[in-house]
Amino acid sequence: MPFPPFQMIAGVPLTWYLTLSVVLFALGVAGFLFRRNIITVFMSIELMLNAVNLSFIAFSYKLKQNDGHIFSFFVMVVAAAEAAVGLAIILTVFKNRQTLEIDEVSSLKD
Amino acid sequence: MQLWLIPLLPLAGFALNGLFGRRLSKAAINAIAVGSVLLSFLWVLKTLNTLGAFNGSLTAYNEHYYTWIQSGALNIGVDFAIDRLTAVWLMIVTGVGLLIHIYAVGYMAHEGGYYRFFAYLNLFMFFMLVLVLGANYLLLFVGWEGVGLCSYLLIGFYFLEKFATDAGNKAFIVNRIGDFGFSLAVFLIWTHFGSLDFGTVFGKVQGMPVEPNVGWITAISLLLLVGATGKSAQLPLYVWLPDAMAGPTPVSALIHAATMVTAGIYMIARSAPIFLHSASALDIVAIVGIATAFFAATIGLAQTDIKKVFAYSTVSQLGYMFVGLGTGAFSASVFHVMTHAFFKALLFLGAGSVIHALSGEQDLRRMGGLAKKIPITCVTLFCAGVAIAGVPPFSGFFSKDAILAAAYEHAPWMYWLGVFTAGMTAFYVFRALFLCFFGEYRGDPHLHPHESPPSMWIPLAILAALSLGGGYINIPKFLTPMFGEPHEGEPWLMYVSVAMGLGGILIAYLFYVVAPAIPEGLAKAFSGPYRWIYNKFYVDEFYDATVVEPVIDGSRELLWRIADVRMIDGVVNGAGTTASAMGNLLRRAQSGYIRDYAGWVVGGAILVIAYLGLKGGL
Amino acid sequence: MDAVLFLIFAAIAVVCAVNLVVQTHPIASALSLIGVMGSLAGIYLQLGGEFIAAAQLVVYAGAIMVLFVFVIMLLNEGKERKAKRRLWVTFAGLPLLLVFVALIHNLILHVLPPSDSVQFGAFTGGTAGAIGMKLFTAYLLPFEVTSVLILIAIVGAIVLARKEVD
Amino acid sequence: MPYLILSLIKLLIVVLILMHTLAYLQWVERKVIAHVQLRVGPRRVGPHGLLQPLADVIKLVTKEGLVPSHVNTIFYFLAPFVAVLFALIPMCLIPFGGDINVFGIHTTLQVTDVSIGILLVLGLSGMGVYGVALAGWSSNNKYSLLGGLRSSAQMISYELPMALAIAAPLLILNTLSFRQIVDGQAGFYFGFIPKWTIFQGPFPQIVSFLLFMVAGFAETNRIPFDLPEAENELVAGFHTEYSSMTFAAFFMAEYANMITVSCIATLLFLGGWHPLWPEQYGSSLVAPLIFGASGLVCFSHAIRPARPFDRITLPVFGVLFLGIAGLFLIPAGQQILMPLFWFGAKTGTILFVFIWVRATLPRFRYDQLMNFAWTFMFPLALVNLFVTGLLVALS
Repeated sequence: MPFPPFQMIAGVPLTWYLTLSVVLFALGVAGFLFRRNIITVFMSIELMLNAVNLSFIAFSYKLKQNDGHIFSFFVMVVAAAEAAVGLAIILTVFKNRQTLEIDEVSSLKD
Repeated sequence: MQLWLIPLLPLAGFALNGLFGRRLSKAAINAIAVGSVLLSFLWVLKTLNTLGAFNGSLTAYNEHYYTWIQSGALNIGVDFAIDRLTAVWLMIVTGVGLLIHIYAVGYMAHEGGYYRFFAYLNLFMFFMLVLVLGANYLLLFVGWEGVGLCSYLLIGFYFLEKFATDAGNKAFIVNRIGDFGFSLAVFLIWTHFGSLDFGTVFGKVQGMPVEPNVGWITAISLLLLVGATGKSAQLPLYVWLPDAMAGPTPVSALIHAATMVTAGIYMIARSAPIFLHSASALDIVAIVGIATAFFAATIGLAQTDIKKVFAYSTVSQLGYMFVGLGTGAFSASVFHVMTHAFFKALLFLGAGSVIHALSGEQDLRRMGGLAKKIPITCVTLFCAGVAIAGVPPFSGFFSKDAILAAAYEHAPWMYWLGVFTAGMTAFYVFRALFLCFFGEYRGDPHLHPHESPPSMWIPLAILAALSLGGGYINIPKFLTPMFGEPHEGEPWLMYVSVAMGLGGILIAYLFYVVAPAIPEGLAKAFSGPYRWIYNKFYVDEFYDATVVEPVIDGSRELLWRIADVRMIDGVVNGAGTTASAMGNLLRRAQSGYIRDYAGWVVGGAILVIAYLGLKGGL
Repeated sequence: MDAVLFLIFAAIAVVCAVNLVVQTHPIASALSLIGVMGSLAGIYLQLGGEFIAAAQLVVYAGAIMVLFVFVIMLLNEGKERKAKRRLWVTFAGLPLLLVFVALIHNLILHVLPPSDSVQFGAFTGGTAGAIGMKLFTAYLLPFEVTSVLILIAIVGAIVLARKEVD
Repeated sequence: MPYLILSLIKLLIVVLILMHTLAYLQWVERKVIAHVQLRVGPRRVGPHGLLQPLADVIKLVTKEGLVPSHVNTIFYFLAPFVAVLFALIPMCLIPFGGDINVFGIHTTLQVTDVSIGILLVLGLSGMGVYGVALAGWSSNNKYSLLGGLRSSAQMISYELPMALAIAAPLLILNTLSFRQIVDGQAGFYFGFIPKWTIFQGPFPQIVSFLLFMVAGFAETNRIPFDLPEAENELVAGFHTEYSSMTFAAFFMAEYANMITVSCIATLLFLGGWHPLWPEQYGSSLVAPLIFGASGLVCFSHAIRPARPFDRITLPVFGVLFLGIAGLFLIPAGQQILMPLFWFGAKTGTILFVFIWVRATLPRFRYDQLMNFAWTFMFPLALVNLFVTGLLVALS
């Protein structure tokens, strides 16, 4: 997309925000795929959630309705709950296996 | 008017006794059980009084509580209605029910599962009242099934004896056949009248012409009749009733003599407008009735178990009522329902009192000479006897006479058969009474019969009074607004039937008091027919051979061995094996590394987005 | 001005996110994630979501990430070792992700007209008052349900993390 | 853009004042504790040790900052920065007074007024924990690590009661902006009881004020909640490995947090810059009286000085005080200074309470600390919030 010079546009094109959210989301996915530390993987999930939140906010700006804000608020709440449980799980996993290597924890296979 | 109180009170009694009865004292249980029924009886009196039933100015009254089912055109409300028919039944059910509850307090005093018994009894009252009060066929059906359930529970009350549980099952299963017919009838009514409310349905029927030959209305009527034969123990479904005597005697009196078995009569009388629109159906009702009456009476001749005798007499009396219905004399048969409720309840309660006195002995051949030992029971039982024998001016005379008159108008042969049956009735009832009270005692010498406690003989006395004087409660006149004027028969009919009744009594006296040798001689002389009659014409065996065995074998061989094992299990196991086989193939893809799965997910997401994008014309 | 602010925040966010992915030490990743969140809060403010921005700071950066950092310190499990296997994920994944970004970016450009743009203060629906009003009228049930969810999460976390008493 | 320049000027002023307050707060603390413990405290550097802070600063700056070899360098240096950063930022959001007109410029005594100020302050102060936690973790030392863990756990735990305690008065005042919060507490009941939230109907917020104060002590790692730096258990907790400026940074952060908490308490519960009693009872005369009196005290001391150079210094201070008193008397000065005076007075009182408590109370045990937060304060705060909400809804 050609960047129009600032004086030409009033404000920032909405598409930039969405693109930013896409990039962040992709980076989150990348973290999920490439990192092997459970905690890092977990944090990449949080990153994805944040990216989605951003797109929520951006769209609710476009639609001039604050429902998007409320959705992202709920996302935060769920993320909090998820963090609590997830970290507890990670603690137990570490307690039982003395490792955070996600590839060591492959008992899904069998 | 709070009609709902009438059934709800016994239900409350059931709830209390059923839930906490185990912990309550007998006095408390009695108070709850009898009290609830008493209250609902009083409430019935108050309601009927305010509705003006007692000065004859009762008009139909309806209460709507809430809409139970509302789907599309189907709209079924919980409505209770009172009209003259209902009024009669309410009086019978609550009144006789109350007496029998009081009686049961004495009778069951020494039984186990005391609270269970009374809880069931109250539950029965609830369902019976719902049945009677319900203002549409579905509520009627609810009550119908409910009383069936209670009858099952109470027949199998002594569930430790196998015969009791068997009898319960038999009653339940046989009734299923009738209920099947009934439910079909309800469906048909819905499909053809678009409603189940009595008012609407009958309103629509009025507009229709009387069906000359078989049509929808006839079909509906006949299906209703099937239901009625099931509940009211008519041919060919009467077989459960005699066995139902396995239950405690108050149960036999309340459920299997006075109230529940008359539900069929109620249902047909309630559906009178429908039946009146199908001549053939009415004929069939009448024929079923008369056949049952005669058939059961013949069986009754040779029974030796006192309760069995009365059971068959019940069947045969119900047959009379059907004759009344079939010949269009609805009011007469309702009248007979009432009188029958009085004297048959009295017979059973009296028999119960006798059995109580002999501590469990039911065989007539081991009784005798009890008149001195238990005078009150004896007297009351004879009151019932004369009532059922149709001796004027006692209650049975009026109602039976009305029915027979209607039968004569309809078809003379029915009249003659009915009269003959009346004679037989008189004969076997008095046979039982003479065997029981006259002659000398043939039972176990060690046991000393004793008179029952007042809680038992007071209800007996009341019922005796009712069965003597009940004929003067002019039910037909009361029901005139619903079923039209009761038609008077010629006097000679009356004389004939009375003569037959008295004749039956005389023969019984001759056979079993004067010359006890004669019946044995007869039994020997006609040993073949006697054995037939004694074994109830082998009907049960016949049903076993034709229906029960095939069903059992069929379900074992076909349904179990083939259908269930081969097909269903085959399908299920097949599904399982196929699934595991597929899984074995697919597990290659399951590396167990979360990140692989994530990769798959991402790939899929990308594909979806690409597809959507291209579709969106990207 | 808006554009400059946005670019600053976006730059911080992207750099931090990249850092999150490339850093081998979880605590570095955690801090960079906090950076992302902070800058996102700024961007929310720009988009008129002042309440969400505050919530982002309080809930995400202030609470959730503290929890993360706390756990990381608790386990104190050093750097990640070099990958032994499963390299194909990396090789297949990167191009896939690029495709992904390109696709969605095109989709966005395709759907949204480049004309509509964001001015600070053009949308005032994001005040605490407005959000609260909607949250407790239209979204009351979801709100209550989330509270139940949190309760369940708390219980679950306690059950999972408690010491086995035996 | 005048707005930008104006904000910059304000920022500069705030920073200057804040820095000096930090420095002298520490002097005050030492003095107060000394007097509580029947000592005299610092008095070598300058009269009554008034120049002590300066000396300390010089000492800290000139000291050699040594970095242990085993630390994780980046985070080791990042930590104090983060701590100071998130301790100072909230200051930009805190108003010190109402609107003023100086040289024809109409402005507010606040760097910037945000409509969600209180929330932002809460969030930013919540970020402060990272400094401590990072410091503890990065200095690769079990005591520090324990300190860091403790402080992060403690801060998370005490943020909940704090937030709840803050929420209650907000329910009454029905706003999130500091300015409106303070405006909501203007006026008096029956003409003399100030409408501060701790007195204001429908439900005086005394409980939540106390809760807030206790939580504030915990948030700032002050005694009796200074577990993260419990000398006798953890050497010095998270800043064991820090020295010279980095150490000073943590020190500053802690004091800045104290000031922030006191300011918020003042704004939220004590009616900000609104006077203690109404004007017509001469509330505006308090400041000049105090300053004048202290000026006179200086002069009286100057008559019989303890040390030779006091003959010069004390009169100087006397003149200074009298001058300030005079400033308070001219209307223009009064209009600017009165709010500042009241605000400062209230904040100062709370700060004094901080120090007083430190001089008085012993330290909690860690489990007691946690239990106190979760089993006492949290439920109490919930109940308080509930009651407040109920009463607000009813009235």
